Amino acid sequence: MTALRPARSPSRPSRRRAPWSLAPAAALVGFLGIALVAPQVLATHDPFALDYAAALQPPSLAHWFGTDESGRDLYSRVVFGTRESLAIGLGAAAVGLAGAIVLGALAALGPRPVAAAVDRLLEVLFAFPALLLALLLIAIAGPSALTQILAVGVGTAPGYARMVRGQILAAKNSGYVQAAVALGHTRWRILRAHVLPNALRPLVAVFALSVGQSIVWASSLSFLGLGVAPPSPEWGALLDAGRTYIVQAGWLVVIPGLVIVALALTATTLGRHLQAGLERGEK
Amino acid sequence: MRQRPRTTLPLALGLTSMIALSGCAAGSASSSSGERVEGGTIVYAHQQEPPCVFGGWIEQAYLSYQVLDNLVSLDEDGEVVPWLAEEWSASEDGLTWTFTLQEGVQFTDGTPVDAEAIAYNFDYWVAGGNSTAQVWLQDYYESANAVDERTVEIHLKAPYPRLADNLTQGYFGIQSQHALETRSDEENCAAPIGSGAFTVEHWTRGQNITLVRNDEYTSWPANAEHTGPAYVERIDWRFVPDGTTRVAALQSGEVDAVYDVPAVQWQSVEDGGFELHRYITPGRPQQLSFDTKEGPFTDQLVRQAFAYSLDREEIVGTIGHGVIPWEGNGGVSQATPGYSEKAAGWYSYDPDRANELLDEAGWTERNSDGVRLKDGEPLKVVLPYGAGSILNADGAAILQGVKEQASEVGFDVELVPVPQSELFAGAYSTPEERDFEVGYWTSVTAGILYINWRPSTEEAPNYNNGAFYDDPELAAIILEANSTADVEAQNALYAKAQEYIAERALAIGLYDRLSTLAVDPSLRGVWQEHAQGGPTFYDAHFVQ
Amino acid sequence: MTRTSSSDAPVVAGAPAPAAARPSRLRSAGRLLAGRVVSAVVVLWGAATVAFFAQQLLPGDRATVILNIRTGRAQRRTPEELEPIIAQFGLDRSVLQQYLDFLRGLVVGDFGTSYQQFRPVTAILGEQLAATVTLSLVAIAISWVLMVVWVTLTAGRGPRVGAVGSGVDVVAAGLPHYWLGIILLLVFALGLRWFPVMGGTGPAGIVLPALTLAIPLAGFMAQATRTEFERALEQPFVVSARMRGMGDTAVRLRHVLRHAVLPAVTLSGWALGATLSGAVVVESIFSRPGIGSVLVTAVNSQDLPVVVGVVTLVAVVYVVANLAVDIAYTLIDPRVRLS
Amino acid sequence: MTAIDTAVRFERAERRDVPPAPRLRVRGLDVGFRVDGAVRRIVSGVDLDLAPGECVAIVGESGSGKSVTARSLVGLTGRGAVVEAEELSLHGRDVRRFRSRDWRRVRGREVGFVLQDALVSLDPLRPVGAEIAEALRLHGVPRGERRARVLELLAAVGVPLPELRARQRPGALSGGLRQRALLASAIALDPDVIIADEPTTALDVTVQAQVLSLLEERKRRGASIVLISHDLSVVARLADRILVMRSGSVVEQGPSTDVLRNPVHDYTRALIAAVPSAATRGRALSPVAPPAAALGSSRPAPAAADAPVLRARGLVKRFVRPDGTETRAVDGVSFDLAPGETLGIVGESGSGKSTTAKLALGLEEPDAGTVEVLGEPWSPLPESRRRERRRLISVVDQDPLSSFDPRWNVERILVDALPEAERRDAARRRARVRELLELVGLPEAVLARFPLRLSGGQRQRVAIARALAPRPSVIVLDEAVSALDVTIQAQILDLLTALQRSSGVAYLFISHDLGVISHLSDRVLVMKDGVVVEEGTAESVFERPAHPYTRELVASIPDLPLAASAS
Repeated sequence: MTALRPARSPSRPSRRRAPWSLAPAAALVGFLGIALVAPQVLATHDPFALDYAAALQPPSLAHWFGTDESGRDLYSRVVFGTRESLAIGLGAAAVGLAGAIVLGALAALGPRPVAAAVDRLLEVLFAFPALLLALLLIAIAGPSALTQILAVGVGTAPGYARMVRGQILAAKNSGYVQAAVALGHTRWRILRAHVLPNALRPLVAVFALSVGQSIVWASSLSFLGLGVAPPSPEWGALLDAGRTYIVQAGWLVVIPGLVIVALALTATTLGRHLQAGLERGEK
Repeated sequence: MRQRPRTTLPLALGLTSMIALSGCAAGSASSSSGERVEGGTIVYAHQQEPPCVFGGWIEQAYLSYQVLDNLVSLDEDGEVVPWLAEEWSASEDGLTWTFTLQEGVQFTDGTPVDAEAIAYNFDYWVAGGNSTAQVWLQDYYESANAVDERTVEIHLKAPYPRLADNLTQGYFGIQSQHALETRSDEENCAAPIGSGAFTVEHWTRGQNITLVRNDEYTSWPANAEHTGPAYVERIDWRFVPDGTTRVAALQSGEVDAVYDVPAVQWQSVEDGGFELHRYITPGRPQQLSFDTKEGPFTDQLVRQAFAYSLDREEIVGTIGHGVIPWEGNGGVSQATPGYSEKAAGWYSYDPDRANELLDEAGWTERNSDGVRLKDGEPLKVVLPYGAGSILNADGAAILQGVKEQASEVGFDVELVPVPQSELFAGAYSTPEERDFEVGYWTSVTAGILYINWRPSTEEAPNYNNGAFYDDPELAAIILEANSTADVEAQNALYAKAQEYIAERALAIGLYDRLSTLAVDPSLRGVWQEHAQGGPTFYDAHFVQ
Repeated sequence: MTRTSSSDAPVVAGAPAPAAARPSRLRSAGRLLAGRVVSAVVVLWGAATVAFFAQQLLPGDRATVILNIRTGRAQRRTPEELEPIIAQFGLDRSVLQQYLDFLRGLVVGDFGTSYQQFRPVTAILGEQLAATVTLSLVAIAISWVLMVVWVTLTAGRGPRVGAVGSGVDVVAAGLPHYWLGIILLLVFALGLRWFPVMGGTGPAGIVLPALTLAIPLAGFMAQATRTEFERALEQPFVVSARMRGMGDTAVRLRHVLRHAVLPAVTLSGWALGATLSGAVVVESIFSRPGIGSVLVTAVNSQDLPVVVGVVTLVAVVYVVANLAVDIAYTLIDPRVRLS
Repeated sequence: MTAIDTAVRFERAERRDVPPAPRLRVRGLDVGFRVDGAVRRIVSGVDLDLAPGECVAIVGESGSGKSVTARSLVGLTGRGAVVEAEELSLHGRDVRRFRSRDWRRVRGREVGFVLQDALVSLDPLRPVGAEIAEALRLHGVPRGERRARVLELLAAVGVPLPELRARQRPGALSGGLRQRALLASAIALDPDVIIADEPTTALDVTVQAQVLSLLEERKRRGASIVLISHDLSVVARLADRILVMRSGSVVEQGPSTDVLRNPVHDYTRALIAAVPSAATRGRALSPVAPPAAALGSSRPAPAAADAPVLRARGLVKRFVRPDGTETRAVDGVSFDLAPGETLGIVGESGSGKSTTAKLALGLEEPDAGTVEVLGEPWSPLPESRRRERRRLISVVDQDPLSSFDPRWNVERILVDALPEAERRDAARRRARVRELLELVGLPEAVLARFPLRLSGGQRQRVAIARALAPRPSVIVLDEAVSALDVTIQAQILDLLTALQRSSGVAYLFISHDLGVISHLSDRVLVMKDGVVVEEGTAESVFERPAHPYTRELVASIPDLPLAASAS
């Protein structure tokens, strides 16, 4: 639910955060990278192969993350699930930010009536719980990875839109824009050269943040059974499936959950360091 | 400062094991002297909350069964025994049924349970008052009329010898005519007025319904264990969707009985010393009907190949942890009178046979993913299922097994979990949209076959015919069976119908739908009624 | 490097003598209030409208859906079957007509009748609202306590503590509700048996659900608060307070905290609305009644009047919450009263 | 730096009895900060004695370590600080052994501390009364007496209507009242040592004067004062002795008269020479000569007959306060700016001078009145028609950093300012950019750098270079040197003078600093509350001020002993 950020620009990380916090993140990113392009390299088993003899085995050397009710190797499923989970996360973040930029820009730069209208629209969307938007969308389009992307994207857009709006306005009223006006540059040129770049640049970091959040969101939809179709090993779906066995086979819930959290954290950490980097000026 | 271990994973796993332990610990239930305690409140955790107490869902049948009485009841041997009706008979031609009612029974609103009321209820059901009762009756029911205070006549269009058996289902609970006529839909929905052992006290939506004892109860079924009002004062009928939570609540003593124990927890609950009830619902099992109108399954060979490609026994055995029985018969479940072993055993796991059949059917090539091709077309079949509504988690897991095994011989099965909303919106209801229909339908007799296989016609479309198999020959067999008075002969005919279905692989069974109960040892006398397996609390009582 | 104040905008210069300012203050307060009301109405209308038309996009024939919901069986229907339903819900009216009637209903607070329960939507919501709002408020309260304590303890205490502090913030903020909820259930209800497994509405039952909502929220607010907190700690007024002989803790509590919580206040307003999204999940995990479960059921069974009802209700909550926030804000930071 | 008690460590501490005389006695004070492992030395070997009733001033530019020194005296050096001293004693007590509890008892009661700009030095969320009462509460003044004491104190520091003011928040008070309130909170318990860190910076001259006299009064009453400032002229009035600090160590110290009249150390000389004033007109303030390129071939000062490059007539600009009331920020301002001339606009905060600048630049539209540039209409005029003529008039404002796009390096910033033609042609572009750098005396190396990585002086030079880029006839400088250290300010002022001589550009120079104005301007406008109260040549305005307000202003200019200027 932490998908929506308030209208203020993302919080400044204390520049003192030691770089070691990046190490695990980087490691995980590397791992995910491989899982993304060549899951078979990392996987130890066929993620779909049934092995009823080996059902519900706890983590062991043979099955690092244990096995599920049909004896499928959870570790391999997690690895293969990376692609879909990340795809959804990235997709949703992209959709969300794209929408946010359009709305935010309109609200900040559009002609007065348009801006006012968009402002109101944002208010309205903001009053809409994101999950509700998602539920409606899924009810309309039926559950699927694509709907999930759209749902999460649409759900998170308003929050970011407000942020973008704030950023643009800040840039618009900045000293350097005034200086550019004083230099006699045209409105369009100032927009292109100063306002948009400066307003949108922080979004690089925000994007990273929002990927993490989007994955959490998407997985909660899967968890409500509104996600991708089985036997896809998308992480949220894994979690949902494992729920039945939580008492006998807790790892089916705990591990995918940890993976999701770990990913979300990685994204956040990276995002914040990106932010810090940007704020530290050009380097 | 010293480093502390930071790993969370072992911890988490440790927890689960710990829980398993504590689960057992709590299980070691109080050793009771067996002394009966008067009164008390039974806290019962059920799975799904219905929109109304009375209606066509099985949840509603279970619920209304506590509040409404039927004309007749079914005992453990499948015999129809008196309830509101003392005795009944069918005319020679089987077109007229006469029910004689008990003396002086009253609805809880004080109005008498008389022939008028009964007749009114029949009309009410057929008019849509209960969608399930409606489909059972509509094609046979002519009219009902009160002969006198205590005698009601039901007139049929065609003979239906097993009418009484059907009337034992919760869908046929008798309500007060006065209440139905004078009260609002809302009131009748939330608190129907019957003559049952309990009445609805309050419904906290999303949480529970409290039922309170009907102290003037006089109309207990003949197969009840005691007479007079119920022992317990109240039933707190909770709605707890998550199976794990239900069981945990039982183990921690928060509830006295729970419905639908997840198969995987069956053992630990049993070890916990809880009393387990397992009822295989008769009627249609959880089965796969093939789309015989469109797509690859129009070809019988392909249908048979699919059947041969599955080791259903293994899948169900593993996922069902030996609790859920596997079912080969696509027509009716093993608990149903007239069940055909032959039909059930028709297809055993035989991949080679499956491959031969597919080759024979012309699906000779295979693509890179091992999916069979016929003139370039891949052998792709769509299997939509009502996730969380028609199939529970176990069912979904079983379907994944089906997908995987079928893929061995070259089927590409696309599983589509369909949310209730879409189902209600009529998604995947046409031959073009799907290649399978999954689902069950509880019923006391094999008469369910008629509902599922009656041919669709212009004037009378049958949307319950999931295979879109409009075959007069099959219909003829079933119709004959329906109207055959002699049970032996009738069962033989029903069996013939099942084998007809099996031979042509119109539908294949997966597993039998269960109705399971787990009851705390301190609560005795809970039994599952024999028509649908719902919990019955009339005889229930606490013991010291 | 020092910076002169002489380039300040003239607006802030000078002290408005309150006597002179009062009438204008009233006037502007009036303007403010009017504006609030207008925007509130717009938000409500907008939310309800969005919901209404979103439904028009839902697949399937409305009448069929209603009938299927009521019979609990998903199948196609014959015109004869549908005819009464269409009549009952006036589904033969034009969309515009339906929309207008819908608006008319809204004005008089009538959201229509639930397809499923035959009851007025207002009754259904009224019944469930309390549970959810209590949950949300308790959750927000808890998250405030957690957040304030944690930040006050860890903010501005040097790199190491800071790293740990903000690290925890990030982790907490990143925890998905459904997972956290299950883990809490697993540990404290199933495992340690400290809390009932079935939440129910009792005080004991609310702890775990509230925590599930509170912990991520606390982490989220802590991130914002920590930044402000550390910023405030650097402010000269902190030094001058210390120079007066004030202890570190005292400064943190009496001066810094007040500045630091401002963003968190804004967040909580938003959170009250947002916790409902969380409630959907939490209520399903802890089998609690509430708007969340009503919503899911309604969406799942396309019980449209209920869906719209929930949406509008949430919008109301949102509006009210934000009003409350504005008030709280001006209480904490009187400077913003007029802006 | 965060206000955390410093862990006081001693290495070279040796037992030795201290004569009780001075209230504050410092020997060999070294302060360093731990920066990942290593300790970076900020202050080294500072000695200081503070006798009763004495005022010791520590003067230095930013980064000289004067504030750190001051804070070390009350144990608030900051996180990660390492303070070492042979001796550090307050009222004869060795404070090096102080625990934070001991410090708390001392602060406020024995030592009062005044910081700059009370807007941020008093908690903006709390009434000033509460802030003052807090000091009392902390040192055990019973609740009942506090209120009365607070009002007394406010009255004592000359705050009118104390009852009302006590209830207001810093934001609602004028700069002067604020600073007084801050002072009141510092002297609430009548400490006999007052440490004032830049107490008058960012204040208007008149307010500055008031604050200084308040301190003077405390001193008369026997308080000892440590006065920290970057501004010699401020110190001159109050200090008995002066320590001049540079990059962490004391370069010169002695009785103020000696230090000011015959400074020994070059740096001290530079500091003194750098202070602009009427007396320094036409003289280089900085020993560092402006770049040769800037000097160019000195042109004859243009005859006043020339048509004005910039003409304003009856400018009016209204603002609506958030509470709906309307104020006239600029009310009927008119002026002419001749080619090659410098017109100074002086006034205090809120006098409307910055708004006047914006109107002149056409960045704000006047509600009434007109602006002409080179005799042609300029404002009001649609921006589209103004655009192509904007190259005629450019701007340098106070905070160059915010006026640079942070994503752009110096080269891009300058190129962006070039006229279309020059921008297009690569060769000319390169030539012109190099030329500009030379004009403002910057090495080519800076081209690749980003504003954030430049020093304050360099930034201001870049800003000037950008202003020069389109070869304007007028440059509007709005507080262009106010944020700079004195020596840097001196260099920039010299540069401006040189550039004007060589290029004949006219300056509209806006500042609150009368010293700067009187140093640079040919003619001066004095503004108050949006109105021009006095106008005339620098000489006439500063030597024979007519308007009472001007007189007040001139009177409150803190002046150095004239002897200093005769070198």
